[in-house]
Amino acid sequence: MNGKNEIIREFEYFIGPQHPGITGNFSIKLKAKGDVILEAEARPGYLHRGFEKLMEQRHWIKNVPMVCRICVPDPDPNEVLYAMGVEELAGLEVPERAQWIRVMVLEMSRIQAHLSYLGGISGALGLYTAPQWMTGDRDYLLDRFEELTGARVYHIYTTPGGVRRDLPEGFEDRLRETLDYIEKRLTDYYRLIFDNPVFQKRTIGVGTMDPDWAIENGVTGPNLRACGIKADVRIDDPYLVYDQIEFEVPTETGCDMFSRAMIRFQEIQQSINIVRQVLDRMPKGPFLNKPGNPLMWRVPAGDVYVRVESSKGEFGYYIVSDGGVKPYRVHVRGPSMTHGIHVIETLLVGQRVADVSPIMFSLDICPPDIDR
Amino acid sequence: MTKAKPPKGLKGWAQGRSLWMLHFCTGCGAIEMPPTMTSRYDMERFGITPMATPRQADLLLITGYLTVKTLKRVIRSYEQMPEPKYVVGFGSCTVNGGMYWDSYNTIKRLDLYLPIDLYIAGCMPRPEAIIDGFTELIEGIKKGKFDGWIRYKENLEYYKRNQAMVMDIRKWSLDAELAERIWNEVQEERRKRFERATVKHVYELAERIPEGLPK
Amino acid sequence: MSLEKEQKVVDLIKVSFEDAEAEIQRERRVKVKVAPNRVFPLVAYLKGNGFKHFVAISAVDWIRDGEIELVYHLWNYDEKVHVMIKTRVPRDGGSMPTLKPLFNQAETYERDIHEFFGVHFEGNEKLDREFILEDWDGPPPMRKDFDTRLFSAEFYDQEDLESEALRLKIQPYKGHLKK
Amino acid sequence: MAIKNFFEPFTALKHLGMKPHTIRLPYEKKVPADRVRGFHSNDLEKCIGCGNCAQICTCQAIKMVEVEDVPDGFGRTKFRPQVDYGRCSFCGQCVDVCPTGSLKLTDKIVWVTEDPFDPETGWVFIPDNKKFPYEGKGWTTSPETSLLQLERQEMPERDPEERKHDFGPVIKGFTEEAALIEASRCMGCAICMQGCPTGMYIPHYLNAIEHADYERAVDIFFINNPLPEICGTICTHRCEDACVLGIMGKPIQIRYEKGFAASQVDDYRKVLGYPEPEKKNKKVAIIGGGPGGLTAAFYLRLKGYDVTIFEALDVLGGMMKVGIPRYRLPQSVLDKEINHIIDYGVEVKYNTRVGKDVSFDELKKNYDAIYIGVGYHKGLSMGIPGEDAEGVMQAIYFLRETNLGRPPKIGKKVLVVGGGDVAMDATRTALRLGAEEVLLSYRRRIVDMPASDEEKHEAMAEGVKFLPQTLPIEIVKDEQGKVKAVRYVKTKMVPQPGGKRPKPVPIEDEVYEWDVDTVIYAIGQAPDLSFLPESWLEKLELDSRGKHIVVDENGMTSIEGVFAGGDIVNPRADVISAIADGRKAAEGIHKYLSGKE
Repeated sequence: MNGKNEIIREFEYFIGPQHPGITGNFSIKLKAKGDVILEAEARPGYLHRGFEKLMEQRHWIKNVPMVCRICVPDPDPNEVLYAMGVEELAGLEVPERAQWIRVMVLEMSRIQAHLSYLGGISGALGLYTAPQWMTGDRDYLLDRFEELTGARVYHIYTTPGGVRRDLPEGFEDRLRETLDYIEKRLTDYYRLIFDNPVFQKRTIGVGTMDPDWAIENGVTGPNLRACGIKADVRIDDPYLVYDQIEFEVPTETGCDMFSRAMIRFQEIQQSINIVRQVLDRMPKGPFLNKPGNPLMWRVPAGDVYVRVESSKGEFGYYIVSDGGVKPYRVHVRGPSMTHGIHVIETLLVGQRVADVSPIMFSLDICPPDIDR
Repeated sequence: MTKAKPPKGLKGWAQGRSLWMLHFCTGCGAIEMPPTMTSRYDMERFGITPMATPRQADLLLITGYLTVKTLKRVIRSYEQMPEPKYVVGFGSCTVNGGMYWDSYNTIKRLDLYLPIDLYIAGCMPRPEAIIDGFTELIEGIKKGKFDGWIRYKENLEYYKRNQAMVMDIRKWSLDAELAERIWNEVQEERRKRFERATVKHVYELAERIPEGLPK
Repeated sequence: MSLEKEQKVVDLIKVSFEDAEAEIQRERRVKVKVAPNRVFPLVAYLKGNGFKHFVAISAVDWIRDGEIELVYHLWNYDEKVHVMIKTRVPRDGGSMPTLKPLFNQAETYERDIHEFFGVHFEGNEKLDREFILEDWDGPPPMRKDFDTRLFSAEFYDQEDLESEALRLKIQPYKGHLKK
Repeated sequence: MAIKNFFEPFTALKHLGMKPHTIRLPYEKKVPADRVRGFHSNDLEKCIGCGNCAQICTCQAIKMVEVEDVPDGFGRTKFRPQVDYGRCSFCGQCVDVCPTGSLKLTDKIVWVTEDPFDPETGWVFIPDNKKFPYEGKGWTTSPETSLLQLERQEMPERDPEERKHDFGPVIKGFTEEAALIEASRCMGCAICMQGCPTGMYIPHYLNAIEHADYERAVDIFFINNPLPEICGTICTHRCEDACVLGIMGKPIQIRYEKGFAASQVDDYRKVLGYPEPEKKNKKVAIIGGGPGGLTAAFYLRLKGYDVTIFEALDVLGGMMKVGIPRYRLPQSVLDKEINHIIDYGVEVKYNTRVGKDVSFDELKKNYDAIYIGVGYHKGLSMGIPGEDAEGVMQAIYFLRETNLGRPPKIGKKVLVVGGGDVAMDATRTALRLGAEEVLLSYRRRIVDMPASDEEKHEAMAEGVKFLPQTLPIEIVKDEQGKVKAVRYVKTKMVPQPGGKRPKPVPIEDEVYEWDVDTVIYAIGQAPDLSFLPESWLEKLELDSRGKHIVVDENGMTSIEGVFAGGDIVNPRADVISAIADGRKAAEGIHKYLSGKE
């Protein structure tokens, strides 16, 4: 104690590195007065494997199994990013069908990521029925992934030049079935979560951020759209065949946890529509334009920045090649690099300790993006 | 001090049927835990539920690679768990480094640092494999087969020495002066290893020039 | 694809930064090479002209040139153009002014680059705090002269099979050249 | 709290009747999908141990380990992949680069152990079909999903109609870009080295070519082959038969790659930069200036011996010069490579046939070692009536005269008898000399013909009529003794017991006739050992059928100090075998002579 008999008002809390409400080990040091947080400091680093260093040790094609493990709840953006970046550097053009398949895989991955997001945020608020429902329903989508790519989570399916295998036969109808089932379930989810007075009381007006502050502080993706700003990489910086697909970008104006959750909820519906459009209009034809011999393929020197709209925000790769058989440098710019560090630190100030975990989940922070 | 023995018979059956899993899933394998815990595969049928604090948990799941930073917290949590306690290693990373075999920040062989009772193969093991692992764990506990924590207590010196090689164990061990002693003993070997490990590497364009030609 | 949006950005930069070499890489991508001390004014200038989204700072260790290249990525939500400002600092002892006054999140990227590349950013007071690596007293790991395979082999005694597997298995290959 | 929220929970009653979607593992089994990536299974017979999977594995989980009870032989090794599941990430890329498709990922995904380091039941083992049997479901490879580059750069050829009238080269040669792409297909598994008789370092020079580093490629050629461009044009490319890419797709054009790389370098001597050898005052005599003799001469000169070649004709090159027509092997290539060898100080005595102009005993006396590389220059004849008619000749004679610039007169309709490469050369040379119609008679089927497939296709394309399963029995002469017609019978194939090649048996009852005016025999050659005096001949050990000389592993015959190589030793009778024998003999002579001091 500090000598004088002053009553200690401020406490230090350590949240994490167990799962305080996010997918992955992450910890926050809080200084709070009683229940109200005065200051927060994010402590990442528990999941640092030195991805970028390891990718410089492997040939171009050998990095394909590696990239999907960067952000595990939403693996496909990483695979598509790496493939698109390498294709752009090497000037390797991708067959039409492969681009449509990639869009389908991206949107399916977004649906399953949002389902686990909604399950997570309601779990953090003590509403345990929702994670049981949503993780269970998400599993149907994982079965479709298992049929298409051979693995539930680590798909290793998109590779530079296209995709590794074509759709198995009978896959479209089973996928449509799953999408109908999830779409039918959405009304149940809405009533379970958004109509729930406890959820509304705990999330409306909590963890709000000001739209201009959000743009300037690098908030991207659904978190930005929750502040009324219509910014979506699929429309701003179109890639693959998104410019041939009609879909709206839902926006909310609440800028708080409720609207962030609502954005994800509506995006599930949009993604289901996109996947249906893709299934209707997918052309026949080759699905892979083989790159060179995996042990000798040299990508011409150059650098490129590619970005994709992942379920957590704008995911970008900056790939540099010096003309060798291995990448010279790959910089992974995850969306949580801003959400997880100084956005959460500013957002938590003034909130109550019990809201730390739900707020972190509402921003959908994925610590492996920060640590790589 | 009588030699600790794993529970058997009725006590073992009771212990096996109500394992509480410490909610500390390391590495990228944690993504397969929610489906196993929730309605689709539902491991609560076996009485296994997540538990927030190590004080009430008796099953520690290492579900993937361990960075040095996480290893420190895992060891502290493990040492705080009451006995009998069990550790299950998931996936390739806990056995021989897995995909990150050449990373400078992840530990490669988990059983140098913690006594692992059971390994589940896969990268990442699927819920079917996890549930199969749990049923085998429950059978084993009933028969009193798993005595990892006893191994840890008896060879504490061995484990602490290995841990000290990769991390500063003084702040992260229950037994402080043992940690202090081993930490000082190991400094010399650790510094030598570090020197050998950080020799400057000359970069040349990544080419694949084959060797094996006769001179 | 008409490139006049990108050309407009290039002209925007050229008008008040003659020394910057701006070129269009492809649609929606503009590359600018500029001296280290000109980065702060250029970013401030672009921020005033609609480039509100500070995407990231990337660092590339060009060990053969003895320089570390810092790439500042900016995105314009209205014009939908991505600008990559490239600058080079010496590998050892290189330092840059922090961009924290312009964009808060620049601080995070600078801490990341400082920890992994060893570039100093004046004005960033969180620089010496541990960010991702804990108790790491080796060299900044992302530099090219740090060999992670050697480290993994020596520190964690991991066998590096690649040199053996990738070596072309020629003479003598035991059961190989028996005629 | 609105009234609606009060009644909300009762809507959950609709789930009452539904079946829960919980999969009651382990009692209920979850059926994995068809394309699941589980544990490995490898068909140890089908696997050839090329090591591609070990090279592609990003986690270094696969290591090639030698296994005892697996088939060995041409195009395979005894190495099998050993997988370490403490590393594997189940990405399936090892399956995608497997050239035979023997390595698969099964749909087995459950494996729990207490001790993965146990040598028997541990996680490091050689996958076979017993531990995790493959039952139709899992991750397999196929030509279009394989990571291997299975298509190859076809060699552009001149149009058959245009090329059959002149002796210009048939192939147009690779462009640099095509050569680099073709060379980049090589996975570096080095199985092709088994196929090459002289064991050239093929993956190394393909790697050099892929980097457009032709000097390094030439250095690698000359380790064991001093005639790279010749081999790059006419080799029988057994290395391509062993190439793993040929199993699912097309093998790499190793022969044409070698030819292309060698053609890019004009001055070999400057590139090789061999130092002046220190003189050894020993003399070696080489009988016959064919590929074997030239190779031995080159490597012996490099070792410092004084070498003299005794050539019966007035040109060097042996079968390469007189046997192979100019459209297959241009004269410029011959001159370049032979002159390069000669100007290392090899002394050549033209028009000196051993046994006539100089005796073998003289050589035995004044030279410390002798290399016999005379090759097969005597053609066999069928021994059917009417053979002595005018217009009947041996293919060897016909080709030699044409190649030496004095083509013998042939009629309008030519019949060639035989099925080997020499027969192919004879037919196409006859076409080029103006024959309107060329027939080829062969007693077995087309598929049994020993000629290479390319030769057959090119001959057919140029209009040669193939008449398989025909056997000439008599040549009909007209009054002036010239050939008028050939009577022949058809044969039927009778399968032999014990899996030997089926034998063609003539069908006697029906006799047919072709009216041709020239007949060329190309039914094989025999050795011409007449230069050896009787006293040496019976000391020389020949093989059972008396057609080949027996040599030990150093290339030494039964006569001490006398070495031999090429067609008279090697039953395979192609240029690369002669070069290999020449190389081996050079080492043998060097060991023999340095041993004798």
